[in-house]
Amino acid sequence: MDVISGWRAAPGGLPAPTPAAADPTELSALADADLELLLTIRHFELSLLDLFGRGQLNGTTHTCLGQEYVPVALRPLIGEGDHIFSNHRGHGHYLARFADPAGLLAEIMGRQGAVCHGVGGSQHILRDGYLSTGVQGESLPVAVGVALHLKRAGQGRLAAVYIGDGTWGEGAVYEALNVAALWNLPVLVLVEHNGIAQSTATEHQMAGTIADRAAAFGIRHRLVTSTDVNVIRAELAPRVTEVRLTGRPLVVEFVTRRVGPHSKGDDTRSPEELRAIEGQDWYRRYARHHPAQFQRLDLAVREQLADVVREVTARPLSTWTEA
Amino acid sequence: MDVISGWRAAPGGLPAPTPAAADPTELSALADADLELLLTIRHFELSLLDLFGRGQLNGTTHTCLGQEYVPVALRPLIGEGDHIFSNHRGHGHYLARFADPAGLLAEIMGRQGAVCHGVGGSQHILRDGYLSTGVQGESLPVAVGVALHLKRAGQGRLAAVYIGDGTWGEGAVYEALNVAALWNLPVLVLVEHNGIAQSTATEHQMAGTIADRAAAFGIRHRLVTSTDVNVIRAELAPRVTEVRLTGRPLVVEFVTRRVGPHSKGDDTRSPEELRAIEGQDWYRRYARHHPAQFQRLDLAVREQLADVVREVTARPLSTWTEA
Amino acid sequence: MRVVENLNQALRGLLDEDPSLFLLGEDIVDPYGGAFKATRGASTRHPDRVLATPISEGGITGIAAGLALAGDRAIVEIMFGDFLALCFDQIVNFASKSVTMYGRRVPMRLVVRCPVGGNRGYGPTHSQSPQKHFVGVPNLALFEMTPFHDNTATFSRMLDRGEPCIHFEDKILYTQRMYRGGRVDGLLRYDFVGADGGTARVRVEDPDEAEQVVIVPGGLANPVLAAVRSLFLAEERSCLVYVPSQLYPFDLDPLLPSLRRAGRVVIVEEGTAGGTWGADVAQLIHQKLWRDLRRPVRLVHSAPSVVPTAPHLERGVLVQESTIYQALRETEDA
Amino acid sequence: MRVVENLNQALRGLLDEDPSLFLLGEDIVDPYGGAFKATRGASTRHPDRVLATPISEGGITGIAAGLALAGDRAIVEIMFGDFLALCFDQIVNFASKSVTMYGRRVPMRLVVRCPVGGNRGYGPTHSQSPQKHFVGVPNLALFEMTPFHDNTATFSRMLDRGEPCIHFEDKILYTQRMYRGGRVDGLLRYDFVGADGGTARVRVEDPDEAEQVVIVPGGLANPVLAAVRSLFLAEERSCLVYVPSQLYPFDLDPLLPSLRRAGRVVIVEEGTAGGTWGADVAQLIHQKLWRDLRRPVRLVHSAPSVVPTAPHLERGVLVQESTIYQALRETEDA
Ligand SMILES: Cc1ncc(C[n+]2csc(CCOP(=O)(O)OP(=O)(O)O)c2C)c(N)n1
Ligand SMILES: Cc1ncc(C[n+]2csc(CCOP(=O)(O)OP(=O)(O)O)c2C)c(N)n1
Ligand SMILES: [Mg+2]
Ligand SMILES: [Mg+2]
Repeated sequence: MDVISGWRAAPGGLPAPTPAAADPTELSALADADLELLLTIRHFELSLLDLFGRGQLNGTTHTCLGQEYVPVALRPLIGEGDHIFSNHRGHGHYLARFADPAGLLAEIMGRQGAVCHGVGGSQHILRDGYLSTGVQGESLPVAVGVALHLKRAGQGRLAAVYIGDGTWGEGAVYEALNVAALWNLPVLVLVEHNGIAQSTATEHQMAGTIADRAAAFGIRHRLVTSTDVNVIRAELAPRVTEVRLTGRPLVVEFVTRRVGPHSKGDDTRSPEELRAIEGQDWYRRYARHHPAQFQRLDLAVREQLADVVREVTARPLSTWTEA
Repeated sequence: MDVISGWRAAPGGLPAPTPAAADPTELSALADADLELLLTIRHFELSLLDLFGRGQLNGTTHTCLGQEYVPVALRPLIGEGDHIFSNHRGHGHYLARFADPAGLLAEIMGRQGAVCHGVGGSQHILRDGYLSTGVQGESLPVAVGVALHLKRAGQGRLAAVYIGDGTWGEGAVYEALNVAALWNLPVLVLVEHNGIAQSTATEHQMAGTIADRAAAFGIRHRLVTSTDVNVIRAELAPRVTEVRLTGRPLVVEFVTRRVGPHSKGDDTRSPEELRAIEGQDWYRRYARHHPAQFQRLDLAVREQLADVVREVTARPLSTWTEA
Repeated sequence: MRVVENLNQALRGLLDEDPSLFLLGEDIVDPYGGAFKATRGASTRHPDRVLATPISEGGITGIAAGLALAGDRAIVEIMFGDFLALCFDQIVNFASKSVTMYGRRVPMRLVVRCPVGGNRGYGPTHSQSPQKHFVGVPNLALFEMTPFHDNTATFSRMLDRGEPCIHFEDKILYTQRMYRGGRVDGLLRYDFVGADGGTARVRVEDPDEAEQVVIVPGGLANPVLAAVRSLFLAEERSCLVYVPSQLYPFDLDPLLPSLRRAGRVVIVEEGTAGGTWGADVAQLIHQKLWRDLRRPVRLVHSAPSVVPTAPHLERGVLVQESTIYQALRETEDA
Repeated sequence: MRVVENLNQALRGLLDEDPSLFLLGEDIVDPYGGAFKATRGASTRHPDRVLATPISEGGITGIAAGLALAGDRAIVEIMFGDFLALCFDQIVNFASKSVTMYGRRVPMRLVVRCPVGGNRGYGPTHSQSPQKHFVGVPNLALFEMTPFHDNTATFSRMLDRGEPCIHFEDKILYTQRMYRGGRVDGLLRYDFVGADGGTARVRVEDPDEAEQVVIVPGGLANPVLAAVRSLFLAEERSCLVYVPSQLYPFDLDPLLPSLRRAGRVVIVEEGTAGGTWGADVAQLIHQKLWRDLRRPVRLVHSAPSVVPTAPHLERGVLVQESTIYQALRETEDA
């Protein structure tokens, strides 16, 4: 097991979050484009919670507050020819790939211009090689099938699959890993280990570690504890290339934190725990470390998103013809 | 990973069987009762194949030829209060628990006195704490549930589950191991790793090793390569006691060989491979090492079984009232 | 009292009374108390028997079956009925089969309960009505929560059967109120018919006057009642409504006299078209009442489609009160 | 030619012709060639596209869905139809839903094929007829192998639909012969009706003379034909038999004129009682032909029971030729 820059995850659960004051590592300065993307995801998610609060959204949605940096770091490493399988907490994954907040918001609100005409909603999105669906674990075998196709095409493309720590409860994950390893398929498993599944802490749902679960199938595993986009990107780039060249699977485990609720208003973690987690949030830390750039872009992105919300909200309802 | 007396299993598959000539270890002398049980299972299975050959059985059946010593070694280690979950290749497991060839044969032949009135047949048996069923992997979660019950009862009883190497393909296995480890339940997983699943060699169906799959959940693993009942028993006794005392799961992996076909007449292994495997068969080896005892009991058991076959075949058909 | 509160009381009461009863499911322990809060408070009182599990629907159903096999009783909460798909093998091939496939009766006291249905904007994988897929499994009984049936009685009945049961719970119904005392409102009265009072009978006036009979599981009982009410107020046409607690095996006998009298039957359900529960009940009715029916049993169900997320699209697919009203209004016989 | 040989030719031919077609399943490669030998020879010719998998029914169905999603075509063999229970989620919640739940049509060229049915003494978990559990899934089509339908045509049709399909294959039928040239034997002739010649029509004499019509999937076609033959020889009573290749969605239209003429319909299937495919077809018929029927559609199916292992018990549960004969003989209308 390789560890990128930072502490090791404890078996099963995560270590208790470090209090804000500690702010262990300074986040490096990001290119404007990266910071903009990070902020776009952040303000997209905040807008959703706000819309829910104002009774303008129905159904449910899962925001990725606190985890935005994962897809942003991966963005240049995963190309257009690659497939991405996302999950219920997928807005960041989508925005990092398509930079299309209006299309996604329209999907969530069921308005004209919705990526999937409002049929799929927040967690069922298909666009080019990007797919999400709402049943945990179900897409891992599917990704293996896509990887089999890609391997045969022989152009070094891969199938990346995002899953959470809780999703390792599903048997489908293991059936898929076994075949990916047996058949040497270019599957890149991206684990967002945020220490919780809905309301259940990882130590109450996972025995052993994700590293050992990869090892069980002879699959390489890489632990990422950094929240720094530049650091993560630099360290993962050669690993992802290796997946392309060898056509073999890799599990990357991101130790991360869910800053917001599971969906909306359903966070049962203690105020202290939440405060500690907020102290680790890249958003606050980056604001402190790089105030000038942050304030300039944060304001701009807020305004952009506010415009998107206004514009999409004013659209007529989506239409669905191809049932 | 602990290894009991013998060579280590290669990742995934088994090493090629040693040719008969080598006959690496001398089998120790067994108590008459143990040898009798071994031979009972052997001749029971041979009788079945014979009955099939003569068109007297229908349906299908899976004999445990070559693997008889596993349940015989475990017999005194698993008590009446323990639960046993068997699988499709379960005649040896049943006979080691109940010494009831007539009841089992009647079940397979659908005659009066059948353990399950002929409804279940070869692979669906329930008697006291013993259960088998025909869907691979399905009984592992069930065993975890039983272990939860037993742990709460607090009398040191356990749930033992037999599975083959191929059955590690099923996701249910991992869902069960995770919970068994998380909740510290007395589940004893008995893996009969015979290097093959139906027609598929283990290296074509399993990536990594069983040891690492247990480790993935923080579950202890014990490799048994010996085929000597006394040796296995002595070495496993403290381990099984530990499961009772700690109430925690254990995976025991028996490296073994399927001497016969998967069911009947469906063996696609090469003649050389089969010859080598036969050379490792405890039956032939024990006959060579302990000829006097062997011949005495072998003959007696053959006759007993022939009587059972005659007697059961003559019985009227089973009746089923409690549907 | 809201229906989910009645359910919650039932679960807690049963746990209090029976030390061999377990409750398993994802996120069911306090303070979360389950995605729909049905189990709130249960784990605090019974931490050793109310267990939050990993995300392993198939596995936990198997674990519950193991408890049942060992003589305990178990209730499993599957967070969304859609995920019953992951338990299909354990329910159909293990738990149900074990009752009879070993040649003698093996009691399996196991209930799998799950929220079902749409109109919540949860999307195609969180809005289904999977009842139909489980109809006709030997030794598996299907129940559905209703605003009439006290859940304590229903769960006792299910656990006492000695056969696995699935309890379907409409998500919208959770938040609606339980009916009590024989009155739905100023207009509609109800009582119970059948063994164990298994089926609620709701009517405007004298049941013998009803020109048609509606059979509807609990999930759509309220929209049906609303449609029946409107039809009566608008046209003084009177329907008799049956709301069974047990969907399968379905006990038609207590309903026969009134079906025969009316000669017109409508079955309403939320499941999408094709192979529905209603088609199976219709088959029973056609066999038994062939000469008495004025027209074939009419089925009202959702379109043959995935359930879309956006509310305006979802309404177009799922049975609505207006769909039911239209169906009840159509008078002409075949 | 035996039916399994025709199937084998079909699979091999399709693999030869289409370099994007994959075949996945347990133990399907040579020399074993699958538990029922349907895939024999396929892997030798196409080792890179005919792949033996681990024992992971759910997983390999998902993998096949992934291939389909990427634009390939895939056929999965599930060794026994009973194990479809393990693929329920991938089939129902992923592969089928993907066709429409993303708001536009996504072709999913995927066939799951599996042996089904009993009378082989394989016992309760290896003998089921699980068709009914998959009826009414949006964008999932169900087919059943018959001794009339060339499997090359059927598989092409399924793969061209762009929707997942399940192909049910009766185990007994594998070893029986394919019919060719419009004749079953000296007595029974057949032709095809419907789009793509989807349904075989078998009769003794002039189809217009038939006093009743039997609809039967391929698995029980031969027992039905035997019963029809006996009934004709014993009593000169004539039946018309329809054997559809596609079970769901079911195309009733081509059958309507003859159903109307006869006014008596029997649907025969091996599935156990309750929520059967036949009940759904009966509902269609009752809606469309209410005034023309002399009696309700009669369903012939197995008992509501697990399928026991011992042959004498199994016969008591499963539909037999004699059961069918009895049903066809009963003349009195309702
Ligand atoms: C099969 C299945 N079971 C349960 C759910 C309900 N559910 C949605 S998200 C979630 C928690 C997932 O946890 P994790 O994988 O850690 O991802 P996170 O939410 O933390 O990002 C659950 C239980 C589901 N969507 N699918
Ligand atoms: C879910 C399921 N899939 C497939 C089968 C068919 N099957 C029966 S035994 C077997 C091989 C099992 O291999 P293994 O676990 O190694 O046990 P062994 O036969 O070697 O004892 C298979 C594929 C089954 N019974 N259940
Ligand atoms: Mg998580
Ligand atoms: Mg094996």
